[in-house]
Amino acid sequence: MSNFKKETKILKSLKDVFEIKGSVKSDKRISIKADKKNVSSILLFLKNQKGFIHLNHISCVDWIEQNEFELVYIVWNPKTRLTVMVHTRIKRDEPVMENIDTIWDQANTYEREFREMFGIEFPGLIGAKEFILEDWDNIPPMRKDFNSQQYAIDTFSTRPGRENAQNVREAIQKRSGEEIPDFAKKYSRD
Amino acid sequence: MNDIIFKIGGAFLTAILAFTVGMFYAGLRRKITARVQNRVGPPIYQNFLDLLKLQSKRTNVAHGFMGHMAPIWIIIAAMTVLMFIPILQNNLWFENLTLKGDLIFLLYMMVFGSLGMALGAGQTGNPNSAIGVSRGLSQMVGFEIPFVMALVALMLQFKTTSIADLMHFQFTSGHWIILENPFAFLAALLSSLGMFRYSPFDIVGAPAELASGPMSEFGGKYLGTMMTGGAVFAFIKLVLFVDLFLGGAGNNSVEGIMGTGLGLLELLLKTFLFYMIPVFVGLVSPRYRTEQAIQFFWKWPSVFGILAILWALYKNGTLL
Amino acid sequence: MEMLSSLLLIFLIGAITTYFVDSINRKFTGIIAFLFVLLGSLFFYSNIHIGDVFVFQLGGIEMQWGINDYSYYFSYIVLGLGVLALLYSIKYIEGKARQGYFYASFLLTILGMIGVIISQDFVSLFIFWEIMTWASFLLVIYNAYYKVKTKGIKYMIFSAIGAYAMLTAIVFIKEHYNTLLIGEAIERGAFNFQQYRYIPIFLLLGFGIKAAVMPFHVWAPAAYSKSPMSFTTIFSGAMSKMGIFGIGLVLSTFYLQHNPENFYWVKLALGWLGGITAVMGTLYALIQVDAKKLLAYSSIAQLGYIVVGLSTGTKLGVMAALYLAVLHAIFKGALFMVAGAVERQVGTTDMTKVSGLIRRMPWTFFVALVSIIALAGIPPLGGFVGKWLLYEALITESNNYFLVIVIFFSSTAAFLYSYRFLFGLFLGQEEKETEHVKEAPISMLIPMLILGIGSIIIGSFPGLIFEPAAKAMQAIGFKDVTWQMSLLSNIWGNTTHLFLISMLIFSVFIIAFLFLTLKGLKKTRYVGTKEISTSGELPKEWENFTFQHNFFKPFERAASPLYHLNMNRIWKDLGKNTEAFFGFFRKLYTGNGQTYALYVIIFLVLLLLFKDVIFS
Amino acid sequence: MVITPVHYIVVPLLAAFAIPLLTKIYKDAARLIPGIVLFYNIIVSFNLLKYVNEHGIISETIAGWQAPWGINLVITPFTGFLASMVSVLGFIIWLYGYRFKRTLKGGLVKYYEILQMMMIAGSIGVIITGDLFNMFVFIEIVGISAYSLTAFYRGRDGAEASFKYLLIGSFASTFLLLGILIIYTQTGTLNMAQIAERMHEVPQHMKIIALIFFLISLGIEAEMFPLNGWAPDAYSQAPSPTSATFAAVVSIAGVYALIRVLFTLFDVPVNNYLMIMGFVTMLVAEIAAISQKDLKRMLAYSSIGQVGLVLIAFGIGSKLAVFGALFLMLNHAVIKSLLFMTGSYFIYNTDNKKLKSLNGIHKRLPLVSFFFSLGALAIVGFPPFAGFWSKFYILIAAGDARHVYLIVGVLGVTIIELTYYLRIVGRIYFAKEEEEPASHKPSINAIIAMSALALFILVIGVYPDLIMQPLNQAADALLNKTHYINQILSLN
Amino acid sequence: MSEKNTIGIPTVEEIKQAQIDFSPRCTAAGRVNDKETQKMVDYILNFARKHSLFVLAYGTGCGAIEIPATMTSRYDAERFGIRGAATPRQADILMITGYLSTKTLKRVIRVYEQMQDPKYVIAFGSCTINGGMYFDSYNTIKALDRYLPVDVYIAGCMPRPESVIRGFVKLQELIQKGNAGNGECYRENLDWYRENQQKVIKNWDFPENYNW
Repeated sequence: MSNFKKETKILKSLKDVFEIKGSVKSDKRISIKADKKNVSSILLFLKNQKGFIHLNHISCVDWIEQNEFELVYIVWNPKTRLTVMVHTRIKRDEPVMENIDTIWDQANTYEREFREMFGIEFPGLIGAKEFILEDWDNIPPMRKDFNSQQYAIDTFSTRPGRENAQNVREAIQKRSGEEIPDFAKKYSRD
Repeated sequence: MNDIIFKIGGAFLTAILAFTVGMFYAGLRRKITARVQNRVGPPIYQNFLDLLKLQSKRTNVAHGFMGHMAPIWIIIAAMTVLMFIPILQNNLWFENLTLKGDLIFLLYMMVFGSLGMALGAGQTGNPNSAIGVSRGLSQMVGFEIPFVMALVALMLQFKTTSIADLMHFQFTSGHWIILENPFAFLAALLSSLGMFRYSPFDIVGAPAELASGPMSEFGGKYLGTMMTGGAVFAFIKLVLFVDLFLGGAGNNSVEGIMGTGLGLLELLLKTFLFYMIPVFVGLVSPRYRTEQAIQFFWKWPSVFGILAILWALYKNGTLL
Repeated sequence: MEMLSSLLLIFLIGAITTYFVDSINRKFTGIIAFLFVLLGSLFFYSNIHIGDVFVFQLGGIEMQWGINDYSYYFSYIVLGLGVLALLYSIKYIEGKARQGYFYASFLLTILGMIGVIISQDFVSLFIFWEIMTWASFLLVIYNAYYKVKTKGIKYMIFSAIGAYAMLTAIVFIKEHYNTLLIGEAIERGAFNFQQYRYIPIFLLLGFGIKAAVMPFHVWAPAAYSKSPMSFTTIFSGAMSKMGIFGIGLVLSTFYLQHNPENFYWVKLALGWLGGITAVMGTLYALIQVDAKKLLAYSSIAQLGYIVVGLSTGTKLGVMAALYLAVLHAIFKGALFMVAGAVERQVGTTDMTKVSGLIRRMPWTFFVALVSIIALAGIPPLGGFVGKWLLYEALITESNNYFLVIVIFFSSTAAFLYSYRFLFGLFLGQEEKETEHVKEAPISMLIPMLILGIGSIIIGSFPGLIFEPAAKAMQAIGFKDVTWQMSLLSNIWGNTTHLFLISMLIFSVFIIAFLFLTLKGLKKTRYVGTKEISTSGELPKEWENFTFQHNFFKPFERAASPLYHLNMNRIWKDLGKNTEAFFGFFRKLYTGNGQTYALYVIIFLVLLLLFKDVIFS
Repeated sequence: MVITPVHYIVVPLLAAFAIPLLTKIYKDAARLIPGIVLFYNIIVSFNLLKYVNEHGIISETIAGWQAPWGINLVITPFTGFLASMVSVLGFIIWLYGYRFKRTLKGGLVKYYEILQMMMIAGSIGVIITGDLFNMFVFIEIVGISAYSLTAFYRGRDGAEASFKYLLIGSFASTFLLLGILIIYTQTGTLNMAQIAERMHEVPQHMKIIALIFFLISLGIEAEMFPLNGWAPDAYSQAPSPTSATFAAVVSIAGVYALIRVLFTLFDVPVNNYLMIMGFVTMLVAEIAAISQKDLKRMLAYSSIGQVGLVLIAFGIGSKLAVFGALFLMLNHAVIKSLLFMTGSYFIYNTDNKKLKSLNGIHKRLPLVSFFFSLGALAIVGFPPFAGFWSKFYILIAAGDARHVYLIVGVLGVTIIELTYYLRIVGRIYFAKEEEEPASHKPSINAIIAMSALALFILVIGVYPDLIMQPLNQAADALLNKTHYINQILSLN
Repeated sequence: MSEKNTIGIPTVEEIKQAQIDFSPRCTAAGRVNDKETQKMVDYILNFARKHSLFVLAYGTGCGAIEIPATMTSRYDAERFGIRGAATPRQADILMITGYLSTKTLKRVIRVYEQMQDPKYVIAFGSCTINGGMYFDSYNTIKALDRYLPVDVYIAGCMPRPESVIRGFVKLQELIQKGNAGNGECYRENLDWYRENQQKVIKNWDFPENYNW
């Protein structure tokens, strides 16, 4: 582990201050798991004290089995070129997360997207209104319990002749008796 | 009485001539552009088809009274100016109502159309129209200055404000004004680039930026009428330049219809050659922004304009 | 003739009556004021004839009032516009406080102007000039918001500089000619130019400030735009013409008639000042966002043309100036009335806040359109005639070739603000706030329409104005002024037949209109201005896409060197420096008794020391 | 001759002593009697003026004491005119101040009225007296009343202003006395006509030193720069009718004394001195006025400026100039009284002397605001108000004398003056302010007084011929020095 | 109605019938002139129309990238009289270049309605035909002719410029025959179209009447 001197140092300093679990994933990549309520202070700490001035990305994962959303904040230090990924989990039942667009302005875009696509609320979000979707009336579309195909069938008219398009390859096979080639199998929908 | 009939008949003939020639020139421009870009391009009568199609549109949308009037202003300006420009020298049919063609009147009347259309464009409520108008008017202030300098130079040099007199001078003396006052010609030529609104001075109606600018709300019969007016105007500008600088046309000794025909041929030749200048400049030029265009006109063309006035005064004997 | 004094008395009584009527019943104030001006005008044109003279003594000074063709010509502007402006005022000022004050000052202003044009001696000229000035000052500050006060003071200071320059000149005229009668002074002929060169210069300064000539124009924009619009009609339309009146008088009497050999430099200076005024006025007009201010700057530019016309000193040029004087009164009067109507009906004339009024106020728009076309000088309306005369004068008679370019630049750039005015107020998308707006009341429309139709008529028949103008020119010493009803001709023999042009335009208009309107009439849909085609977006109710901010930014950028010469800033700096300089003197009064006692002692000592110098 | 000039002196003095007594009997006597006295003065003045204009100079010797020691009173068209003017204005100011501070305790009102009357009477005395020492005495009477009135409010500021006035005033007395002393030692007489007659015998250096003392002392009275430091404080601290009196009466008397001494007594050319000092006075005063934030103080500086213009006019010295100067003195007295009167109503209603508090005051005091605007326009010299004519005549005179720079300078300074006056007019009418009812409506007597002045301004402005004739005669009388000397010497 | 396949794949005829049921083609399409007698005029006007096609430059999807290739030197669509038009007021052809999200559809409908008769729609790429690769997307429509009358479909993902030009030529043929341009049909069957459109576009804020 001597290779990851800088990484370990950062991780240690984080662990000194906050209650987190974390590890050095690989060269220059640190992954930490933090509690929801600590995230903003961790990010502030990283930004102000450790020089992680750049917010690379925020991503959201719907862990429907655990009934949780996972938010990942990826921040970067341009001097040391270290990346810290802050993982946090929030309950699906009450999807509320702390708003950080006061720390990084660009977080606003991500948060508005999550708000619309996952239904996560960020209290105090600037411009918390319709973002990409227009007049959406269903459950947020990126949630895993949203059945996109069914929704499309229900909402948009499907051209006749295309109803069982999913089985077309199989049907052709059945009709003509030819084998599905191996390379094509992995593209098959069933 | 006979005279009046000839005048009216001539007026109609002139209008038809201007329209036809203008439309064909526009088609030619498209063809030439295509050939330069290594394309086949549309047929040269393409503009007639476009016009016919636009006029045969079954529905039209007007945005109110001024919008409805917009093409009318252009037609009025075009026809009135046309009537005041001598097309052929000493020709009963094509001298029109010139009354010697006052230059200051022409200068102001030529603005009539664009200003009227600008008003119509303004009423449509489309912001692009207004932006286009703003750019067009600003650019107009640019190119009018050297043009006026050239005209003032001509007025001073030949002691007249009439186009017919200038034509007559060239007819009798045999010297074209392009040689008598080359600076005036240069100034006028450069400002003519702006007048035609081809590249590099085509920001007014740039389709990609402004959605064709002032015309963005006009379609169907309105757009068609505007195209007509534009074609006539192009012809007017060409004839004006030919009359002023290139000796005019109809300067032959053949009598009757043949003479007229020869004159028209001469006119077509000269106008076509002159027309090629803005066309080819436009083909090889990128687009100026408005302020760059204005500054262009206020630099070299204006210097030529001042030189033209000084030259005129020198020729006149009043300098120093 | 007592007629002249009774004329003034009508206005004076009118002023007093309106002032007191207002405190009794506010409803009738405007009507009474209007009736008084109407009465005055009728009295003027029925009872007063050219050649009337009224001589009397006042304060030991011989005074003479009279009417000649020249002043008769300007009376058309003053009284004609005065009657219309007062008719317009009735509704415009309705509901505002201090109507008596307003109308009394208004009538006093008209009295002052009438006085100026009938004065045939310098003292009464000055007296009426000053009455006109302070009465108009009271109107400039009539609108009770804070900035107006300082603007009014600015107006007053510049007016006072002008008036006092005039007074200085008058004092020296008295010293030189030993008379204060204008006619006598002219008769006594050429004066010693080496010694008295400054007399006409001072007079020109005095009149020029009122005509808003270049370095002294800074009072005008604020004063024009901040006064009540019904007054600005007169202010810009008629009162500025008093400056023109005076300049014409001075040029003809002091130079053209008696010292034509000294005219050259004055002509050059005045011409270029006028030209620069026109350019600066235009440049600043086109960057304004307030329609009133735009018109104010435009007035400055137009006055610049008139000054240029006068400065040529030729028949065509002076004719152009006189013609433009009347024409400017007509169209600028109409335009200020339009701005006032918009202000009254909408509440603001800020072009960034108002747009698309054409459907709400079609008649007002019609007047605005006609007047703007006249202003821009586009045939076949009246403005073209003025421009034509001006150019021809400059090119054919005056030999001031580069000035032509300057003037042309200004008049081309005038298209920009002309369009800006029409577009800003009337075209573009409708504001939601202006949905309730109605057309101006009929008593405001009538004067506007009269003026609008006037500028149409004199476009085809400028001879209607040439006739009195030619007489007026003969009155100030031009011989053999010729004119034709609707034909313009210059000395090179070129002509422009206006009636023919009008008929041609009209017939083409009829044909094109019928063609375009009748073709597909049923299938043509007239839609609102919200339904624009840009990118398929449906504008929300509250949205307004009209392009109003930084309208001519590209032009501004291109012409930025021309915008560096900001007279306003220069005057402001001058004022600041003067104030700082004054501060030093002001500190002499320390408020300390010992210091004052010391002053007494020091003064005593100084007097004793320098007694031989002082008392020898 | 119906009335003798003695009435001028005797009646006010008697009244002054009688007032305290009569107050015991009738409470309002203190306020009424000065009015009666001043009205009587007006009658006397007009009578005398009429007589003088028709029959020539009156010289009255009191108690038979002949020159050189005697007290003699001289009425010429010039002095008669000034005396009438001062009497009329004094009466109008009394009328205006009739209800002045009637809530004050009786004693105070009594003193105020006595002092006020004495100040006016003293000023008349200065004007009509024919010998130098009496002039000194009357100047002292005026001065002492003025010092007391300045401190009338008994505040800190009033006391300070009064003390300054006293300080500078005592300089004036001292130097005046010194000047008189020198003249007396050289000529052996105190009668002005005799002095003038014998002046050419006086050695040049003595003459000039005496002149300098006179210039200093009377310059202080006439508020000439740089001797006028007392004036703004005194004007602004005194009660408003007193301020008006300062402007309309006292400064006139001061200017008269200066002019009389310079024009009649001395044969030294002082024209340039007067013009230059007058211009400097005017310039500095107006510059100081433009930066004032206090209404009365500003009016005070403005008064100084007007006096500067008067001095310029006298400095030009031609007939027309003196005529203009007298006209200007008249106008200045009238208009400045009006301005002080209206200004004091503004101050009552705002409880504040600051200009800022005038914003929109016309809603509360429409008539007073109108009068103030009228006065402001008039004093700047806008036609058709009275102020225009005087300025016009002075300028014409300056033009005839070819003083180009003077004309330009005076008009330039007028622009400064115009700026601050119109700024106030703007404030009064046009800055928005919350409306509150006027706490002190002008009383009827004040309205009458102000209307009279306003009427004068308007009428004279439109038709100046009304007073052309007395002014002309007054100017003649001042300029015609030999006639004056001969007349008085022959009469005595 | 020939053989019916056991695994449920419809025959061509069935598909055609279903297609008509799914989206009835306008029968009143392509009327050039109401007066039948003016054959010659019809011919001339149709000739003009077919040789003067102004394409609205409105790229809805990825297919827009094929348009420049079609227009420029290599394929030179201008020789057919095809040129770009900046605004719907001037345009004849509305070219739907690829998938249409519901959000875009709203704008497309509006643009279509702003165009002036006769007007033509060319749908471009598989997505407009049957949803293409976005068949299960929650946000893109699958069959354009439910919402707008389409004259010519150009299949392919993406169609090459050759195909595009083929489509234009097809349209020209239709125009000459008088079978193209469904603006009036759209107006007549507006209720049907509106119903479909409103099903997709939730917050319907178009003006009530067909007024442009």
